[in-house]
Amino acid sequence: MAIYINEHTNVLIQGITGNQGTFHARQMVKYGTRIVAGVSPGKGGKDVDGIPVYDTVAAAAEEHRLDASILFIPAPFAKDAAFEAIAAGIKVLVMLPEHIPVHDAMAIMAYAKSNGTVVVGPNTFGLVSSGKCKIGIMPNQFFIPGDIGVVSRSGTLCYEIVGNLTAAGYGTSTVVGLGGDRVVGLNFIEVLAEMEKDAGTKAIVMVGEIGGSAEEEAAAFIKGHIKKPVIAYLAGKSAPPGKRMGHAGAIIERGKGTFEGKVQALNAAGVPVAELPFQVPELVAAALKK
Amino acid sequence: MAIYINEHTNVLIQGITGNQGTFHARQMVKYGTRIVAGVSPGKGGKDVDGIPVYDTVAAAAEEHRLDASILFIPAPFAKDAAFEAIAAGIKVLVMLPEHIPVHDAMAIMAYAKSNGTVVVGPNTFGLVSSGKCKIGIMPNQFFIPGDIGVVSRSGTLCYEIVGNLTAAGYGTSTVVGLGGDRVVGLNFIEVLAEMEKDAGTKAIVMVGEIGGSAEEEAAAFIKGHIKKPVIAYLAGKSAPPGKRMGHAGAIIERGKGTFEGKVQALNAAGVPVAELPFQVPELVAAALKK
Amino acid sequence: MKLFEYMGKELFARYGIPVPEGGVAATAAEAAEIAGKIGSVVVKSQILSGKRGKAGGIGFTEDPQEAAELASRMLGSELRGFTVDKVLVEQKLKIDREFYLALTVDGAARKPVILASAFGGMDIEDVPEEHMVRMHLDVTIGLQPFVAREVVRRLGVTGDVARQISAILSGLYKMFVELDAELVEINPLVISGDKVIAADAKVTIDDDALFRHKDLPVVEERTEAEKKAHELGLSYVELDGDIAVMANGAGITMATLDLIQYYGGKPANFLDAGGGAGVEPTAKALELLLSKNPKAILINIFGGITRCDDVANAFAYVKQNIGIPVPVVIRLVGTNEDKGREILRENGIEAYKFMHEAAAKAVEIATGGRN
Amino acid sequence: MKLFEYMGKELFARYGIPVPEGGVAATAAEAAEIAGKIGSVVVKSQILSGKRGKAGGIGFTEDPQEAAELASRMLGSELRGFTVDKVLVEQKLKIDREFYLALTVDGAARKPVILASAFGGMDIEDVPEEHMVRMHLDVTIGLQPFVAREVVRRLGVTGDVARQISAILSGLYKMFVELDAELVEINPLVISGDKVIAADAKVTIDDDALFRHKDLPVVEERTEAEKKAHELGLSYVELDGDIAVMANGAGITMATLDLIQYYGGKPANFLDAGGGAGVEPTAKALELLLSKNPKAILINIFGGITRCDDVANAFAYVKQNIGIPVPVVIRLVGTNEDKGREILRENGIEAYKFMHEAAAKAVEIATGGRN
Repeated sequence: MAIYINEHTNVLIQGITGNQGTFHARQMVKYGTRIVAGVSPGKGGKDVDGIPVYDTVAAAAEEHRLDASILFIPAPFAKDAAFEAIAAGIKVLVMLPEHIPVHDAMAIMAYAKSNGTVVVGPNTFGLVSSGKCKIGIMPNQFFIPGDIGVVSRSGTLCYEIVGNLTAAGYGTSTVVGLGGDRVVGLNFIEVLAEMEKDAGTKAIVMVGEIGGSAEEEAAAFIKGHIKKPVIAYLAGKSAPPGKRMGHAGAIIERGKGTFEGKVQALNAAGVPVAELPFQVPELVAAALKK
Repeated sequence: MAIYINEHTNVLIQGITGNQGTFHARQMVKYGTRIVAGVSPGKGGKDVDGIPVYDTVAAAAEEHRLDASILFIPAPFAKDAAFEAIAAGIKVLVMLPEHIPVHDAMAIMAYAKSNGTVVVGPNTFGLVSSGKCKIGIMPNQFFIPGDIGVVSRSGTLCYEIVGNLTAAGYGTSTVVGLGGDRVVGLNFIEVLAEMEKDAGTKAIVMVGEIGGSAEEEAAAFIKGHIKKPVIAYLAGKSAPPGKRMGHAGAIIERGKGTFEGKVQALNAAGVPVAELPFQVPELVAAALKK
Repeated sequence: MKLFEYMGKELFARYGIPVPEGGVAATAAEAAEIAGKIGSVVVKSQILSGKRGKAGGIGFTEDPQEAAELASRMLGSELRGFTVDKVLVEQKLKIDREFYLALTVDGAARKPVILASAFGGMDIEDVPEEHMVRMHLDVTIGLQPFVAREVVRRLGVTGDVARQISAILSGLYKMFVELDAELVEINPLVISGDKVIAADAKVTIDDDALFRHKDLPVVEERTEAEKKAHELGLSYVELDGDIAVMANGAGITMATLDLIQYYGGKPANFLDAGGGAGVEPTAKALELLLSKNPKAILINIFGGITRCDDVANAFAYVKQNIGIPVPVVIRLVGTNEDKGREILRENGIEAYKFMHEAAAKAVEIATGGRN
Repeated sequence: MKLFEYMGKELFARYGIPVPEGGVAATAAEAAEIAGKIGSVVVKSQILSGKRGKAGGIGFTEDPQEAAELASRMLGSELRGFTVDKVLVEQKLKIDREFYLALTVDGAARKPVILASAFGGMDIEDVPEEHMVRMHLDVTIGLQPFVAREVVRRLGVTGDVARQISAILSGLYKMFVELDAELVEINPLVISGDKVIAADAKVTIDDDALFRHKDLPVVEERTEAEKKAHELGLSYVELDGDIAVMANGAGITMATLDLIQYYGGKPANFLDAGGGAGVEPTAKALELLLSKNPKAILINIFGGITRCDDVANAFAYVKQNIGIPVPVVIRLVGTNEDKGREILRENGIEAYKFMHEAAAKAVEIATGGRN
């Protein structure tokens, strides 16, 4: 079992002929992902290791069922590429690029919502249903099948946690990188709700960080809706207060966003928070024993 | 039984303090419609025959559950009012005004679709679930409860048909005026599908006219999806060819839109077409006997 | 509101869509002057209709004097039912290929639609579906670059021509939205050497949106009577029969004409008085009908937002103040019906209940019972 | 990118938002000249921070000479960590009421949000929730008139003031969208007699969108080292410790700092080398760390898009060509890990597998084993 993507998911790569696109196409194929087509304007008719390349997503969609797409597209052109994927009816869109203008991100999310598309990212490593389908840039070797769901705001830190889980013998069901930008497609709550329903997930690890109120909102949701054990790790305990967005930032956050506040909210929801990355597997083990 | 609206539907009137708004508020109340609130900017706090008036839809929504709204708003301001209703979560929006710019209508339909709002009109008399709820400007006395569903592109012609049905002893379940503009919210197919499911509807009368391809598309749909008897009346047999929208109009219609073509398509779908309005009840009687 | 070709091309230029060099002329002398500056030119009659070439409304020349003669022959002439007031004199293009490109409203889809074809030109309507590109647009995001990429891909063009067509499409969409157009059409869109140029322009602005485009030129297509009706807020079309018709609502008016024809009569007009017209506009509408000297007048009112007493009062007003010298048949039901019937009765008219009865009666009067 | 108040007000004026009469001055003489034209003025230090009044960065006068003195005192002075380069000299407003009005991005809602209050001014952050108007906007339709009507209703204003605030809101939204702003904030928005005027301006432009706003002024907030890091595509913040840190990814960098603190050390900086940096930028990043003379360097790489061999090669390059005079602790796992470890081994470094081990080692070195 898995959420969002699985062994039947047909994946498109937008920007497949670029360096990153080609490199990660190969990595994903190696992982077992069903990469069925690529798009690079002007390169239609070519192929990358046998993966056919099209000029437009619509052209690819004429030849293949496309369930998901991943973007290897420079930030200034990412909005157009995202719109193209959504307009073509793609239901899971993974947006790797960082530095996408926030107004573009808002426009993408609004359009995705209208069209029922799940957006992962931007500024994410992607997502992986371990052993079945990897759509992203994470190193293959750490994502081995198991029953721990992982959802993270940050990328490399998530590999770190998954690496610790793997080392302790815990495989993962689905691992989702929410993305590090202010406006991203999925939030903790939506992923937690899916993982709660997923028969392949026994426990959930949340990797959060300071700033914003996503962890506090997740805590409130866990209290009411999640019965599976949830373990958290939060980065940023030692960080100095970040730059503020005028009064408006303070008004929106209303005191949320600090490390202590997040730990408190999560603990109150019954979620233990690991202080060091390597403690995560221990807390998972303890929670699963209960 | 009824479709879209029923005796529990709470109705808002936007533009309630204008002449038309006030006149038809009274008519609707007289018919039995649950008019719970009105909106007229700058008139918040007043009332119309005891119906409380608010400055904005949001203000009305703070005090009342609002299921549907009807607009008595001049065409240049109708888009804003429609957006306001949709943004406030109203699920059935009846747009009476005619002469709404077609680009405004397209914008309204796109926004309504994203938000799951059903738009009736623009340029419609509204809709009525006979004996339960009337949201529109049709004369009360002709809409008596019964089991004939009526769906019409034109207004007064629909009263005419309903008047003929009434005179022949046939009451109506729900009567829907699709609206006379090029871009309207509901089409024949959507309403036919609802009426097919509605236990309160035994037969369906379609009132169409020349131009466009709505009747042809409806005919194709009826063939595959509608088991209840459908009777049609079409206006425009004697009309000279209308003004054309460049080559583009011809390319879009591809020969559809003529009286003869529509009759042929409907007949092929098993739908008898009345030549004169007063023949409709006879055809209904014949169909119900089968 | 349809715009003349030369107006459409002025707007094209404003939106960065390349058009041939040229100018509009109202006299032969002006035409010669423009032609003198350009050299090889085409002189095109400016009327609100296509197929001008076949009707002799388009001429080619390299000689300014001959351009003046062409203009002189066209100006003031009748062409496809229109009088030619102006000619467009512009550079004759070397035509390598003709494309078709248009944006219009697809009512069924409730969306704008791009129509394009690599087989543009006079016979575009006969181009088979597989050579026609159709792409609907989502107004919430507008025309994004990916749409243009898909259009040029389906047109089978690449490189610089693709780039130019994409840019033209982008300008065309901007114009379509900003000017509230119902149609912007380029046929043909000409590939001339390495340039892509709009050789014709059909632009129709949404009448209902003209209130926010006061800066646009006003083009009047209506006859005098239709114009008057429009000012009264009525939808009016002249026909060639003898039974004047007034009804309320486009559908019921059409159905009334159908009934007149069914009973063997001929309607003199289509007049939809719309919904909710008061006493004065209704009276004015009646006067309009009278001005065409019909043999009979048929008024068919099913009152919803229209109130029967208003219609009856309008009739009474016109009868008493202006006089109605032709027989009038009235069908009146709906809102305030009883009041309306009473007023008519006071004015010597018994209103019908059913429209087919009223139509049959009007035909009987107009044909002198011959039907 | 934060803009200075005077820049924000110039943009406000361009978008039709009323601002006080005035001008910006870089010298006392300029300040006197502007004050002379206006009369009663306020002189405001232009720094990228609020709370200038409490810090003495704002003064009032009716005398041009005194305005010059105020400006002279402010210019070049240090205020809340910034040097004052310019002062804004503008008309002193009669303040009847102070409102708050802002547009920003609500990440949780993924939408723009309007924040407004009838209780604007210095203590806006303490205004209770029930006096704060929050309205999210749907970018697919933008800011429609009904939104402005609802905002002024909730603010409790009517009539002409409501009309003016609606117009300001509309201009503010246009600016927010067209300039890719993350924040446009007016505090206070002043009711002065029958006029509504923006008495302050806080505008922040999205750094990631600056590529499409080449016409905007460039405001540099970064230190020299931060600027250099930015040019290398690195996210860098100076801190006051002695262990230089480089990691790849903001989250793991934060976690690395947390570990250093956990083991009793002090990080010298936050340096997120991002994903997928090649040999050269990584080498440059290392040079940057060296330039601050740390006691130890901790490199923590979990390779995804970043390749371990690239990092190792960068280390080797710097070591061989520039020299690394401080101890370096490296943790290296992920993509091309074996290659990377091999290269490091050739350069005399055994990379750690776990980040907490590496962090503990770095702290041990930096503190001389005192922890």
